[in-house]
Amino acid sequence: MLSVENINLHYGAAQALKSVSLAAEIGKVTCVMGRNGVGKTSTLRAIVGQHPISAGRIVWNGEDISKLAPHARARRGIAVVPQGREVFSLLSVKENLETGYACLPRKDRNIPEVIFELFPVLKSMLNRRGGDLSGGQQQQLAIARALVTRPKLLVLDEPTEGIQPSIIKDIGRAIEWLREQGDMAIVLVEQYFEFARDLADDFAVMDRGEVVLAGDRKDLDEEEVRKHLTV
Amino acid sequence: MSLARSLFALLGLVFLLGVQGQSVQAQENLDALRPLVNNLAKGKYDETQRQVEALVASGDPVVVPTLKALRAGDLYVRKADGEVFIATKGGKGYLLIDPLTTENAGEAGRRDVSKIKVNNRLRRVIDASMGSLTLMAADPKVRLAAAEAVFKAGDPEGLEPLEAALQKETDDDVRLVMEQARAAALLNSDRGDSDKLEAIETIASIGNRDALSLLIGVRDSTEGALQEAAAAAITKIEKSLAMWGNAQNIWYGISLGSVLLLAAIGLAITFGVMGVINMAHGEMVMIGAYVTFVVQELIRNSAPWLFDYSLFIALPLAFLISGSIGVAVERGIIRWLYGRPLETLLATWGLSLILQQAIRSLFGPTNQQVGNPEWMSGAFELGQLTITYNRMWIIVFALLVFAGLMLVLKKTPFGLFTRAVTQNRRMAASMGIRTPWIDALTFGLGSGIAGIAGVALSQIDNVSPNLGQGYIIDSFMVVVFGGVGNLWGTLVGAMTLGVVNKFLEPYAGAVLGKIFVLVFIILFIQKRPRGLFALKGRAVEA
Amino acid sequence: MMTSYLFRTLDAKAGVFIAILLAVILLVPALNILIAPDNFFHVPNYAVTLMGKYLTYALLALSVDLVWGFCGILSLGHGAFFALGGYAMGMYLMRQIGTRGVYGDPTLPDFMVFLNWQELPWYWYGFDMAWFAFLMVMIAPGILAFVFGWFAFRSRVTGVYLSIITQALTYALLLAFFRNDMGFGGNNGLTDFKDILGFDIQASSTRAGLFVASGLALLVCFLICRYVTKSKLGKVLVAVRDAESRTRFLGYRVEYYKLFVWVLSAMMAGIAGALYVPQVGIINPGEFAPANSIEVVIWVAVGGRGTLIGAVLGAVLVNFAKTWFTAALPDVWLFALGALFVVVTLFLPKGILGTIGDGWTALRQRRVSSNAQAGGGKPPKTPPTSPAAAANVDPQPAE
Amino acid sequence: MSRQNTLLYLDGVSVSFDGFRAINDLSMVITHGEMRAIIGPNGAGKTTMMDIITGKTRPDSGEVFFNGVVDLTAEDEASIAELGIGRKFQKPTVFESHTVWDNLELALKAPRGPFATLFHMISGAEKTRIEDLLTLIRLGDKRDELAANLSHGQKQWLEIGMLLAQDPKLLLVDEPAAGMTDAETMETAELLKDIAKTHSVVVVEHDMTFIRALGVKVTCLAEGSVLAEGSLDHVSADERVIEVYLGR
Amino acid sequence: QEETIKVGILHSLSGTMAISETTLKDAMLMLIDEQNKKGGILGKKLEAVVVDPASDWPLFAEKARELIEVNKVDAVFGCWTSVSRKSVLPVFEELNSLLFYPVQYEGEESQRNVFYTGAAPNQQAIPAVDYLMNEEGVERWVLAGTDYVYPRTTNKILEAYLKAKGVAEEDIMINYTPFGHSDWQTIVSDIKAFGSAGKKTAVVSTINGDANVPFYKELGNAGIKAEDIPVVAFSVGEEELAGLDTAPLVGHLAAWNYFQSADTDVNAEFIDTWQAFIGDEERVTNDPMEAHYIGFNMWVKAVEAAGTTDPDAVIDSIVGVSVPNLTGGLSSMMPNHHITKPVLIGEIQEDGQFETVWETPGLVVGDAWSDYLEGSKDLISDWRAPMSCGNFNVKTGKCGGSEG
Ligand SMILES: Nc1ncnc2c1ncn2[C@@H]1O[C@H](COP(=O)(O)OP(=O)(O)OP(=O)(O)O)[C@@H](O)[C@H]1O
Ligand SMILES: Nc1ncnc2c1ncn2[C@@H]1O[C@H](COP(=O)(O)OP(=O)(O)OP(=O)(O)O)[C@@H](O)[C@H]1O
Ligand SMILES: NC(N)=O
Ligand SMILES: [Mg+2]
Ligand SMILES: [Mg+2]
Repeated sequence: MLSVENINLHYGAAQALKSVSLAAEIGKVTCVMGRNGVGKTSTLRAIVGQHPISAGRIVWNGEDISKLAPHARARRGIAVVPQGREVFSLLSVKENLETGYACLPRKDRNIPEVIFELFPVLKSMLNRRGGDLSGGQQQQLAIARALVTRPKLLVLDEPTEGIQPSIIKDIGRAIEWLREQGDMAIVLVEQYFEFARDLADDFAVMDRGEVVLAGDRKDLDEEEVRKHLTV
Repeated sequence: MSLARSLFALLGLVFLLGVQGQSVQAQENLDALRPLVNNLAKGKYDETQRQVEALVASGDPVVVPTLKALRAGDLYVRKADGEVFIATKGGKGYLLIDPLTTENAGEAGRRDVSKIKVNNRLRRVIDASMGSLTLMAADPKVRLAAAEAVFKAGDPEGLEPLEAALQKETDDDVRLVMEQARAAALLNSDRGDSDKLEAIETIASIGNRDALSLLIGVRDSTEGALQEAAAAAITKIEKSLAMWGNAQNIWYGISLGSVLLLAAIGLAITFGVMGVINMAHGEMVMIGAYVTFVVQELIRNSAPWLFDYSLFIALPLAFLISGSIGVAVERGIIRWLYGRPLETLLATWGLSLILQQAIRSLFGPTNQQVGNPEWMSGAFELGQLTITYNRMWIIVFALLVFAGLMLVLKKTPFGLFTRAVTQNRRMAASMGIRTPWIDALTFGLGSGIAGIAGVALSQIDNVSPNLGQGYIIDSFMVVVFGGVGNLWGTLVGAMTLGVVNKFLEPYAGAVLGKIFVLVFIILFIQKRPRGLFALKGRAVEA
Repeated sequence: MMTSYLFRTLDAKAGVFIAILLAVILLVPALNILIAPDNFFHVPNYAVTLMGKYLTYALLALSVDLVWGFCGILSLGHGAFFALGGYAMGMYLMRQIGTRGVYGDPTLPDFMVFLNWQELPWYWYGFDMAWFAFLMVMIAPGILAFVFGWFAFRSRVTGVYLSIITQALTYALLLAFFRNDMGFGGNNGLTDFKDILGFDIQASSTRAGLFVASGLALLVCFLICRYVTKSKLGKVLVAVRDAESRTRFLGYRVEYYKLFVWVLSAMMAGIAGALYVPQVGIINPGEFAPANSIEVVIWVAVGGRGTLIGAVLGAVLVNFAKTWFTAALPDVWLFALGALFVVVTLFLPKGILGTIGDGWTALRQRRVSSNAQAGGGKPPKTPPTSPAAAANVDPQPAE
Repeated sequence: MSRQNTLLYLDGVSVSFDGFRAINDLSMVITHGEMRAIIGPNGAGKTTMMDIITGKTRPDSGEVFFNGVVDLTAEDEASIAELGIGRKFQKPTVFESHTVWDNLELALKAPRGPFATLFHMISGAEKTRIEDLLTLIRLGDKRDELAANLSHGQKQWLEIGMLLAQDPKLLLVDEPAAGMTDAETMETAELLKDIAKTHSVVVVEHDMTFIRALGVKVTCLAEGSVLAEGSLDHVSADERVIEVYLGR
Repeated sequence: QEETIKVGILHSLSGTMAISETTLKDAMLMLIDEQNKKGGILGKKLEAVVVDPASDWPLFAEKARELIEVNKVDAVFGCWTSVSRKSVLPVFEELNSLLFYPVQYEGEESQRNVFYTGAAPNQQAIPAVDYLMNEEGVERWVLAGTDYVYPRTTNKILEAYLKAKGVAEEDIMINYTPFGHSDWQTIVSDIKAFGSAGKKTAVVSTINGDANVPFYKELGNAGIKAEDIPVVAFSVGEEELAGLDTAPLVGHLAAWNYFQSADTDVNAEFIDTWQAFIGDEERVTNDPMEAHYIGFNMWVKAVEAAGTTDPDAVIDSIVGVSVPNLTGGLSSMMPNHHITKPVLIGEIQEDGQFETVWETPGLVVGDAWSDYLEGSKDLISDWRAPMSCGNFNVKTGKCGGSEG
């Protein structure tokens, strides 16, 4: 399991996270919520190693990974669907998916069929360049790409952004399915309250760089949360 | 090389002749020739030439070694008594050989003999006359050379020996050349018109510039049927030469293109794929050339028989050395600069100054000698095209390197990861790609390829600390013209620029030709602002 | 209004810079002319000319920084404008020689006489008149820049493609001016100048005058650049540098903006070239060499791209280093210069001035933030300028 | 409908990329003062349509007219913007090395020529306008922050602010609610409704609550052409729309 | 600290010209060293001041000024290529110092402060053409050069000269290439075509330094032998050949005033000293080195004669000074500041050396102003009083254009 313990994070001199703690367990979905600019993405960046933390530590399966390079974390089973998609725009859809091979042993280097079941549009566009896809298609590609690495910890930053309603439902079902497999921890950042509420086992609400509310599903007081989500 | 070989063959031949002809008659001949030989040392070139002609007029093959030695600059005169010898360095000064008997004639000190000077005109005279003397030699190669010499001379005097030789000739190739030589000599003789008409036909069938100039001579000095026949043949040859001229331009263009390709292809990786404005690219090429030099130097000093393989030894070494320098540079400098591509310009410029000066301090500022192995020297004729081996192998080599690189980048995970890293380093890392490793290897690969380009370029250009500077601008032009990040673009770009250049050069001259090519590039980029093989669509703008 | 605006845009740093520059402009000639040669404070002629040359280089660097630092146009061919300005000036100086050339021909320069030119080519007409020549110093590079820019910017040639065709431009001009048939003296270029505006070019007062002129030109151009970059137009330029197509969608005609600064910058480069030539005494096609243009870019990078003062500083510093190294370490100075460039890139990622500026802001910010949140979070472990952090947080890949 | 009285007029527009038809014989009309919501599956061609209107992409065939008379296919991006068509991009694109304030100042409606900007002096009215916008997009405390340092959602807001600052006749808004909380989404809807009183607006969104809140005519695109058009209830009842877009 | 006489060395140690000039810097250091071993001049030791003008022409001027003004040198030995010399000329004139220029050049210059110890065109080009015409029977000419002033002028002179000798227009082909030209395929094939018109053809090459290696490589590979189309070069010496496999080039020619192969005792000693100085048994010597050798010894002799290093005194005393050259004769400084030299034609040998195949019977006086150019045939130069003029027009009886 993942546990984020009292981390601080700075951009230059500006502090974006203040003593943030978070946990994510295998077989559960941890949902992080909060208004724009409160530090959700920053928290995820800290977990996957895209930005160094200035205090605290991050422990994954008993190992302190706070100092590890991003690729080393990926190789320990941490995959990310970043905000803004960040597909490799000049690589074809197929190649985008194949970048996930980097942390797989040679025998596992294939694209699981379930990915195309989830996002059929990708199958028909395997040879199109990632950057040419529509926004929603890119988002689907970004999720698929993360799944190729067979992660043990899946970190999703607003995965439903720009996606058509029917596929949002599919993604929801997919996340449920992944959870049910029971071998994966999922951290989900989501603004779309209903979507989050339906999926979350645990949740954390952030405000101004701090976690202001946390607990598991049954503790979730919708009013309280919504209060933090409005201005 | 081949000259020395034929000299040996001749000496052998003459030796055999000498054994057979151990007769009183022969001895008398020698006595008669001796003063002529000694006269070679008297007077200036004009005088020497007269003596050579006199020797040849004797018609006795026994003078062949003398003439060969004279031609090669091995004929010396003993100051004390004016006797002429073939001399080779040895002992305290020179070992002397009697030029007529080829027997040992003792030694002489360095200051006791002086060389009989030859110049190009004398060599030509010797070649021509030797031709008629060696037309009947046993070795077909010697006969072939002899026939060619007679052809060049076009001297009607050669007609009779030629016809005699033709009677006995068994080798078809030699025969053909003899026929042609006979035709050439015949045209200058006073034989009948019908013979000459036939000769014109023979000459016309050769179809090259030598034939053309012969025929022009005929056209300008005869009348009637002969003149018409010559004129007709001339038109035909000129037409075919014009066609060959175009073929030649294309060949030259491809050849220049492959040099550009070699120079640019490493840059297509470090700059095109990685986005590093690599001003030190030229120096990586230079290092490859110096590796070749060092390899050849070692071979020359300790294993000369390996010389023909020197390039094969140099290639992997150059790749490794330039490649490791590349890796070191990436780890030491470039890696701090990702995301600041323009600053790589500054750092690599500094680096290029350092590398240049390092080579200058190590090897000195002057050119180093890098030789062409046997298989890279000389040329062969393809129709009316002269194809030099070094150019041909360089084309082949450039294409091989290109294909290999294409394979690595398109068909291996390494290639995919490289492209992923350069497009979005942060995301690539999060996909588990070891970005530092990939960066170092990619830069190493680009540099290594620059290094092996250096091995090839050492075969046609100066090997000096300035080598790299000469290619850097052209390399950037090629990569950009072809479209940054597209290897096919680099290939087609290099070839296009090469061919355009070579078609312009004959009309505009080398300087204007180059200017036009640059203007062409500028205009072309207006039409296609992202190069020849521009990537299109959203993906690019994103 | 404009002037008041101009002065409002001058912050402390610019003020210090202007003061120093003015002091140099006044002091150097004064110490050269008024102080006796054996006095410690005397500035020798040699130094005056040398510093004059640095000032023209600084102006050239300024012009490059204007297009590169603020509009993202990396010109690898600015040497072409510099050289054209230089040639315009050189042609004027050539015509001033008159009958004092070695062949005594009243109109034809020497190099034309001995290669049997019969008459002056048309493009040499008018260069005997100072006003015309001085106008051409700006107009010739300006026109070239306009034509080149008109096509390139309308065709939306950007990035390295633009850089490389600017390089092709200067390279083509290099080859063209090398040709003797062009009528500019071929490789030897134009030399052996006698006087300028009637003053003996070798007199130390003339040298001092040229020095002052270079200093003033730099000052005026600095103020112009300063005004341009601080104006709203300057903001549009930065926007273009960052996201060219986004700027278009806001309704700005990007090509006109680029053309404007490009031509302005070319003219400034031309002036720099014109002031350079009488001080070094020669203009030859070597000035068109692509390597020269690259070097200018490097001065700017060393000083700090996008900071006008940095460009000036970089030009002076690198050239001073070059002067010093070539005399002090003639055999190995390239090691020193090369290492300087590498070190600057690695340890001063924003150039000398950029780094100083950063330190300044960081210092101020730290003071502010430590006041604001006494006992708050720890400061970041890795300072933002350290290479490790730069490599880690780096937002965008190269292309 | 005759072209003359329309604000935006698309007729038979097609465009394809390497053989793939992204827009297929698309026809659509927006009248003066109208607000139109556009929905449709990912890859339906909504963004591409905006690309065509704003001059980023040239159609292979078809007519695109603004104000009934101006042929947009013959104009470039800058002149289309000057005509009064403003756009918010799907992926937020702001000037990263400018401050929030400068981003807005650059967007502010004013003469766009180089000499106009060279001698431009910011007026009090302009300052007030920027202040108002800052408050509206809630970035007042970030006014001196570089846009690069904004979070994803903050960039979205900034871009909306820039669009408003331009005060265009026609606003093309690509997924304004993406990355916003539900509350913010509703606010955005209110904001757009407000603007639509004086401007014409085309909004693309996938958020049905948002679309419902707008309460305007909806066009559903699919595979590059119009699949259904009408009120939201009408469109969302369409079997084909449910099939390809809404899901069951 | 003991007082010394300073000698400036102004040769590029980096950039494109370093390839040629570095050797000359070393040669000068050696000469100064040797002179110091002999006790220096006027009882003072010599001190070399080396700077690097980096193949950058304006930098030549700046460095010249630095040498004279800052380092206070008494004479400067340096430059290579006319443009570098033209660049420093005004400096030497203004600061009244001395420059010894050791490289062959196009002539058309005679300056009071400069001594031209390399060949003028009449000391190299014209004799070479004479040789080819008379001894090799050449009738058709390719004048190939790099596109700059030296080849342009030399070819202008040669063209006029050839035409005066009755060579027809169509028997002369002129071709120019850019600096550092490296792709010679087209030109070599053009030469081949031009040479196959039946008349004996030769190439007169004024191709500059670096471009020669690829040129000769292409020539060798294309199978153009010296017996077919000989090439006579004016810028290819032992240094350039050291970078080449000369086997295919045997018989091609060069015209100089010195070859390392010169069989004299002074030369043997010079070579030994040089190789010992540089620590390389293989290191070659060449013509510009000899020019510095001559120039330096002339300066030493003139300073000793004048008893001072004062430039005006040296300028007066140096005219008429004779010193041994390395080919066994005495070279003298003429009033036009050029020197007398023998002209040698050498053939390339397999070992990278030249063998002299012809030489002028006596020494040739360097001619500042060519007799074959319209503008300069009436000019003469004589820096002795009372004429003291570098460009005196014998027709008008006036001293050129200069007022001073
Ligand atoms: N690269 C950066 N440099 C400086 N500051 C940043 C940077 N990225 C984000 N910030 C600031 O850090 C704070 C937290 O940003 P973060 O991206 O984590 O927010 P978020 O919760 O993900 O918001 P959103 O919902 O808008 O995505 C914001 O105030 C933002 O302005
Ligand atoms: N340059 C291109 N090359 C190839 N295909 C392209 C290109 N541009 C767009 N497409 C394709 O055209 C289709 C329409 O894309 P568009 O971005 O307009 O969709 P959209 O309706 O905006 O979708 P979304 O809701 O996901 O943003 C997509 O399938 C996309 O993959
Ligand atoms: N003057 C010369 N040889 O360049
Ligand atoms: Mg976020
Ligand atoms: Mg879209």
